[in-house]
Parts: sequence; structure tokens; C-alpha cells
Amino acid sequence: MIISVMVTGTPASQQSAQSALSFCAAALGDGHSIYRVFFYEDAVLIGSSLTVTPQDERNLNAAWSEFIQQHQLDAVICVASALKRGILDAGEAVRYQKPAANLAAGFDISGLGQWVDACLNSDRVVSFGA
Amino acid sequence: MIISVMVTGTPASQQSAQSALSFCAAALGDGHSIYRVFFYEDAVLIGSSLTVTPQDERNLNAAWSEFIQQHQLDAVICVASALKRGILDAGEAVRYQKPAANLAAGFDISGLGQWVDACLNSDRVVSFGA
Amino acid sequence: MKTLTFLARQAPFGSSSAKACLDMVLASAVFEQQVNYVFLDDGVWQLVRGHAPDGIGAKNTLAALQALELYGVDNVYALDESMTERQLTQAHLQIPVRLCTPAELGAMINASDVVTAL
Amino acid sequence: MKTLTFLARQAPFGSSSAKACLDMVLASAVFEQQVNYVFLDDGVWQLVRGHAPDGIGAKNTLAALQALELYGVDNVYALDESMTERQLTQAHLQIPVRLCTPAELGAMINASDVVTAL
Amino acid sequence: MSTLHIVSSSPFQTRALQSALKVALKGDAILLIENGVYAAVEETEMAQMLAGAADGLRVYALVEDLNARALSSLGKHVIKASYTDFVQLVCQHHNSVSWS
Amino acid sequence: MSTLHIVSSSPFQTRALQSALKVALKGDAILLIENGVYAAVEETEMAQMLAGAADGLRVYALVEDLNARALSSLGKHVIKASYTDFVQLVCQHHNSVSWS
Repeated sequence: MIISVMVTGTPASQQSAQSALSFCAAALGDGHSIYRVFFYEDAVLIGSSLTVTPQDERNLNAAWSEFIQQHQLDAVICVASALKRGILDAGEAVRYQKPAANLAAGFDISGLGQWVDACLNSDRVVSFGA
Repeated sequence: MIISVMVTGTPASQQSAQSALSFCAAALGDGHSIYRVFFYEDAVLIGSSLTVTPQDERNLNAAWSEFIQQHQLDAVICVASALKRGILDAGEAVRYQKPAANLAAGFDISGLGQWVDACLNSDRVVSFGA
Repeated sequence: MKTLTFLARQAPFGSSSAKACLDMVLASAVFEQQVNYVFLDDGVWQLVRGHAPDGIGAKNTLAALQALELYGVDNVYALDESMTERQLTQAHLQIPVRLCTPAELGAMINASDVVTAL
Repeated sequence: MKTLTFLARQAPFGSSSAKACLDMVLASAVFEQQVNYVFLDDGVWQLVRGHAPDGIGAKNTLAALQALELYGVDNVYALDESMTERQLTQAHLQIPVRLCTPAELGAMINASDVVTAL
Repeated sequence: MSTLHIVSSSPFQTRALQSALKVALKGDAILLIENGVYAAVEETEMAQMLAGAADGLRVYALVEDLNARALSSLGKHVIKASYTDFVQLVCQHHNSVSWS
Repeated sequence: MSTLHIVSSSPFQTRALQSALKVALKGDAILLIENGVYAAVEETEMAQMLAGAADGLRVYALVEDLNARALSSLGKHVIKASYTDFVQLVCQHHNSVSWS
């Protein structure tokens, strides 16, 4: 089946981004395809390239970034959520005259329409939420 | 009285950082002094210099940064919480070989000891939490 | 056309969930999908008229609720039990809504293509 | 020396609160303050022996609980009602704790200089 | 020696208020803020819980949060408090606990 | 046409499970994940709520979350599910609702 996933919980303080990653891995392993992963609300923090994790803890941001690149997934960070939380790609950083961009590899910043599009083009949609 | 404040909630999705700011303003207005404001857990995101707020919404990060500078408050961002959430000052960015720093003006990054010190040196401690 | 059902379950202002749900509803309406917008649990507080969130630095979303009709979002519901438990009646609300029972909501959910609870 | 009381109220793993509270307790102990560490509500789940959070990418903090004594944190309590409601007894726990009643906890809170609930 | 219990989450959604009421002692005060103010609405089950427990406990609700949510029909035991009152309540009590 | 109700918060802390049970219809399934798995523990008030509502509802609990929390004494109506089972439950049901 064609599956899309939405994540809304804060990666560093809630389990949902981790659960969503395990779910996506199991879905691919079971032969399904993932149309899109959409990060909304606090979950956009998964796209930060500036996180530093203690050596004895899992780096969830890095794990997601690697997973997306390895499987060439379409991973969208909601632009409205991202701007409010200080997650910027190079284009947004220039547009808003901010000194730096911090979007990690693998993620795209785009609008809520991408999520509606995912709903229309997927057999199943699953949310992992705050 | 000498008051310290701890904030733990996510600024962009929970009310607590806003409540804490109103409380601090009222405390100063009532003649008290603020020994320290300590941002812990998801509240460290208040220190991001990269947030962009829609024009019809309040920019809470900017409001906190201005309030701290205007009143010359001691505002500490917990280093362990900050690293996990991608909030870095220039020193941390160099140390962890990250391409950018994103700590806003007015905030210092330091350890939990600063919070214990605030408990020891304040008459009252109030938490605004997740 | 798909049927997208949104469950607004959180109180306004204390968290950003109410606004996040509204934004999704409006985006779905722009794509001309069949939208059900259901308020339940603390979500029914979102509908109460007279919000004045200036004092807490928040944005009033009641105007956006009134614009739902313009966006073609006609199916707006509130769960009767959630209203009753909070001593709310239609007279307290900013916009007219249809009341539904838990069983009716269950059937609406079953008949939807995608259900999003925020 | 001040008395700092910590109320651990959240389940482990679902959120980072348990770890955040533990870190504050340890930091306070390093400063040689009088620390009370109280588990109540879903926080009592933090004490259950046998956690195996590898499968959800989380860190096991039970070892840190056992190190509390080394840090001089001797006053570790669990609220009796919270234990009972979850069908937990001392036999389920990783470390020995003192059970307290709500009234005893209320008195402990009253007698503290700073109380932090996480 | 008394404690200010600050309750910030909705009593319809979490058990923060219940926990606060369980440990609060006579002479303590409850301050409802943020979504906690929904406990101040009259005639709900939550209002009854609060009124029942309120023997010897003063109960305040933050007026900015009440106004934001358009809550005006409050239980009669509930005292409205401004942010300045909030500060003074903090100072009048020996310590505070934030229940969320 | 049936729905998978995914419940991810503790029944001792929020009302997510109650709300899910209120609207779930016969033929629907409940999947407990994250702190939601505490509803699977036997003999608590929450287990009784779940068992009482479970007529015609299947109830699953994610094994990774059970193991993380060292929960082994489960209500007898609870079926353990792996992440692969989770995926298959999603596919077997027409849609899903996430209650948190």
C-alpha cells in the first residue's frame, strides 16, 4: 500500500518522532511504499542540523535524516511551523535576513498543501502526535 | 523579594513562556527583583535567533530577548537541553563543529548548577511548565 | 474527492493545537475536499463566543471560524457529551454547529478517508 | 542548606520529564542540598524494575536511580495512592522507597524551600 | 508555612488539579492559570470537585486567562487574580508547586 | 469499513483512551502505543474500563513499548503487536485516528 505519515510531537521531549521512524521502517520492511512524511508543529525541529546529542543517547535527528536519504523519501517540514520555531533553509534565511540556515539534509520546507496532497495520494495516513 | 523563575514549556506551542514573561513583568512592576530566569527542556527554544513570526502574531522570542536586555536580567539557557534541541552559542558551535550559532541576544548558555544556585539565592522560585 | 475529518480536541490558547487544526481544515478546503470539522473534548471551548486573548499575547481565531462557510466548510459539528459536560449550549457559541452523538461521530469517522485529531 | 523537593509525576520514556527531573535532583545533590525525591501519579512507573527501552531508542535510567545513594539522596518517596492505583508494590520496584500519604506529602511540600514538579 | 499550588492544565484533560487537591493542606491556596482556569467554570463536575475540596483552601483564577477564554460564570468560591496578585500570592506563601 | 484507534497517552494522565472508547464502533480496533500501553496492565481501573468497553473491539498493545516499560502482567483481552503488526493493522483498517 501507499502510506503517508504525519508527525507533530517535539522530537527531544516526546516519543512520537521515534515511534514514527520505527513505523516507517516497518512499513518499508513489509513491502509498502511511503508517499510522504510530513512534519508539523513542534515536529519540525527534527529538521534542525544544529542538534548535538550526548554520546550515550540516540541522535534522533541524525537517524531521521539518514533514513530519509537512504530510502529517498519525500520528507516535508511545514513552512509555517518551521519559521515560528527557527528552522530555516537557505532560501528562507535570505528572505527573512537571518544570519544562518539550519535545515538538515534530506528535508524540504513546504506548505500544508503538501500534506493535503499526501492525503489524496495515499491509501493510508497515520499520525504520530503530541 | 528576590524571585527566580524556571520555564520548561515549548514557546511556540504552549502558553507557559508567555505566562512566565507576564509574571516577570508584574514582579518587576511590583518592586521585586529577579535573580535569574532559567530555561530548561523545550523552553530553551526561546533562545533561538532564527524564529520568524507572522506579522499578525506576537514574536515571543523577540519579546523575551528585549525584556531581558531592557531589565538586564540574568537569563540562562540550560546547556544540556539546548544542545539536544539545536540551540548553540558561538562557542558551542565551534566546539561541536556546527556551521552556525543561533543564540539570541540576552541569553547565556550554562549548566543546571545555575538553577540550583538560583534556588539557594532567591526568596521564591516559580516554575512555568510544560 | 476524499472525505477528510478533523477532530479538534484541545482548548484554545493553552496550546497551539486549535490553530494547527484550523489551518489544516482551511488548507483542505482550498483543495476542495469534503471536510468534516468536529469539536470534542476540550475542543468545544474553541467555539465559545467572546474570546479576548490580547492579554495573553495570543491571536483570536473566532473570525477565522466565521470564515469557514466562505471556504465551503459547512459540516461543523460538536460532540453533545463534550458540550454538556462543560455546561455549554449553542447559545454560548460563536457559530452554529450541528450536535452529534458519540455513535454518530463513530460512524462519521468510519466513513472518512483520513481522520486527523489535533 | 536548603530543602529542595522534586515531584516526579510523569511516566518514563513517553516524554523527557523523568530524565529532566532526575538531572535536577543530581545537580542539587552535587550542591549538597537537602533533597526530597518524590514519585507520584504516573511518576511511580519510573521506579519499576526491568525497563528495557532499547527498542524505542531511549536510555535506561534505572542505573542512575541506584546511584542516588552515592550522591547522598536518601529521601526517596512514592505516594501510596499512586502505587495502589497502578497495582504496584515495593516488590515491583528497582530501589527501595518510603511510601507516603497525601497528607505526609503535603507536609513535606510545606516544609520545603523550593518544590519542582516535572 | 503554606504553599501556593499553581495549576495550569485543563481539569477536563489531565489530572493536575486532582493531584494538587490531594496534597494541598488547609491554609494553602490554589491558583488556576492557562487552561487550568476551566476548573473555575460554575456547575461543572470539575467545579464541584474544586468546591468540595476547597474547605480551608482559597481558590484564585488568573483574570487574563479567564478573559482570553471568555469565562465569566464562575463558581462563587473562585477569586479573580491579576498578574500582580499572582506575584503577591507567590510572596505571601512560603513556596509554590506548579502542576501541569 | 472500520477504524484503527491509536492511543498514545497514559490513561492515568489524559482522557485520550476514554474519548477513543466513546466513539469506537464494533469492528474497530484499539492499538495502545507509547504511554498508552499503561492501559494494558491488568487489574487497574483503566484495565477494567478497557475490558468493559472491549465488547466487539480488539485491543492491541505495542510490544516495544510494553518491554521498554517492563509491563508483563497484561489484561487477558490485550493482544501484543510488533511494529510490523502495527503496519498491518493500519492496512487492514479503512483509516486510523491518533488519540494523544
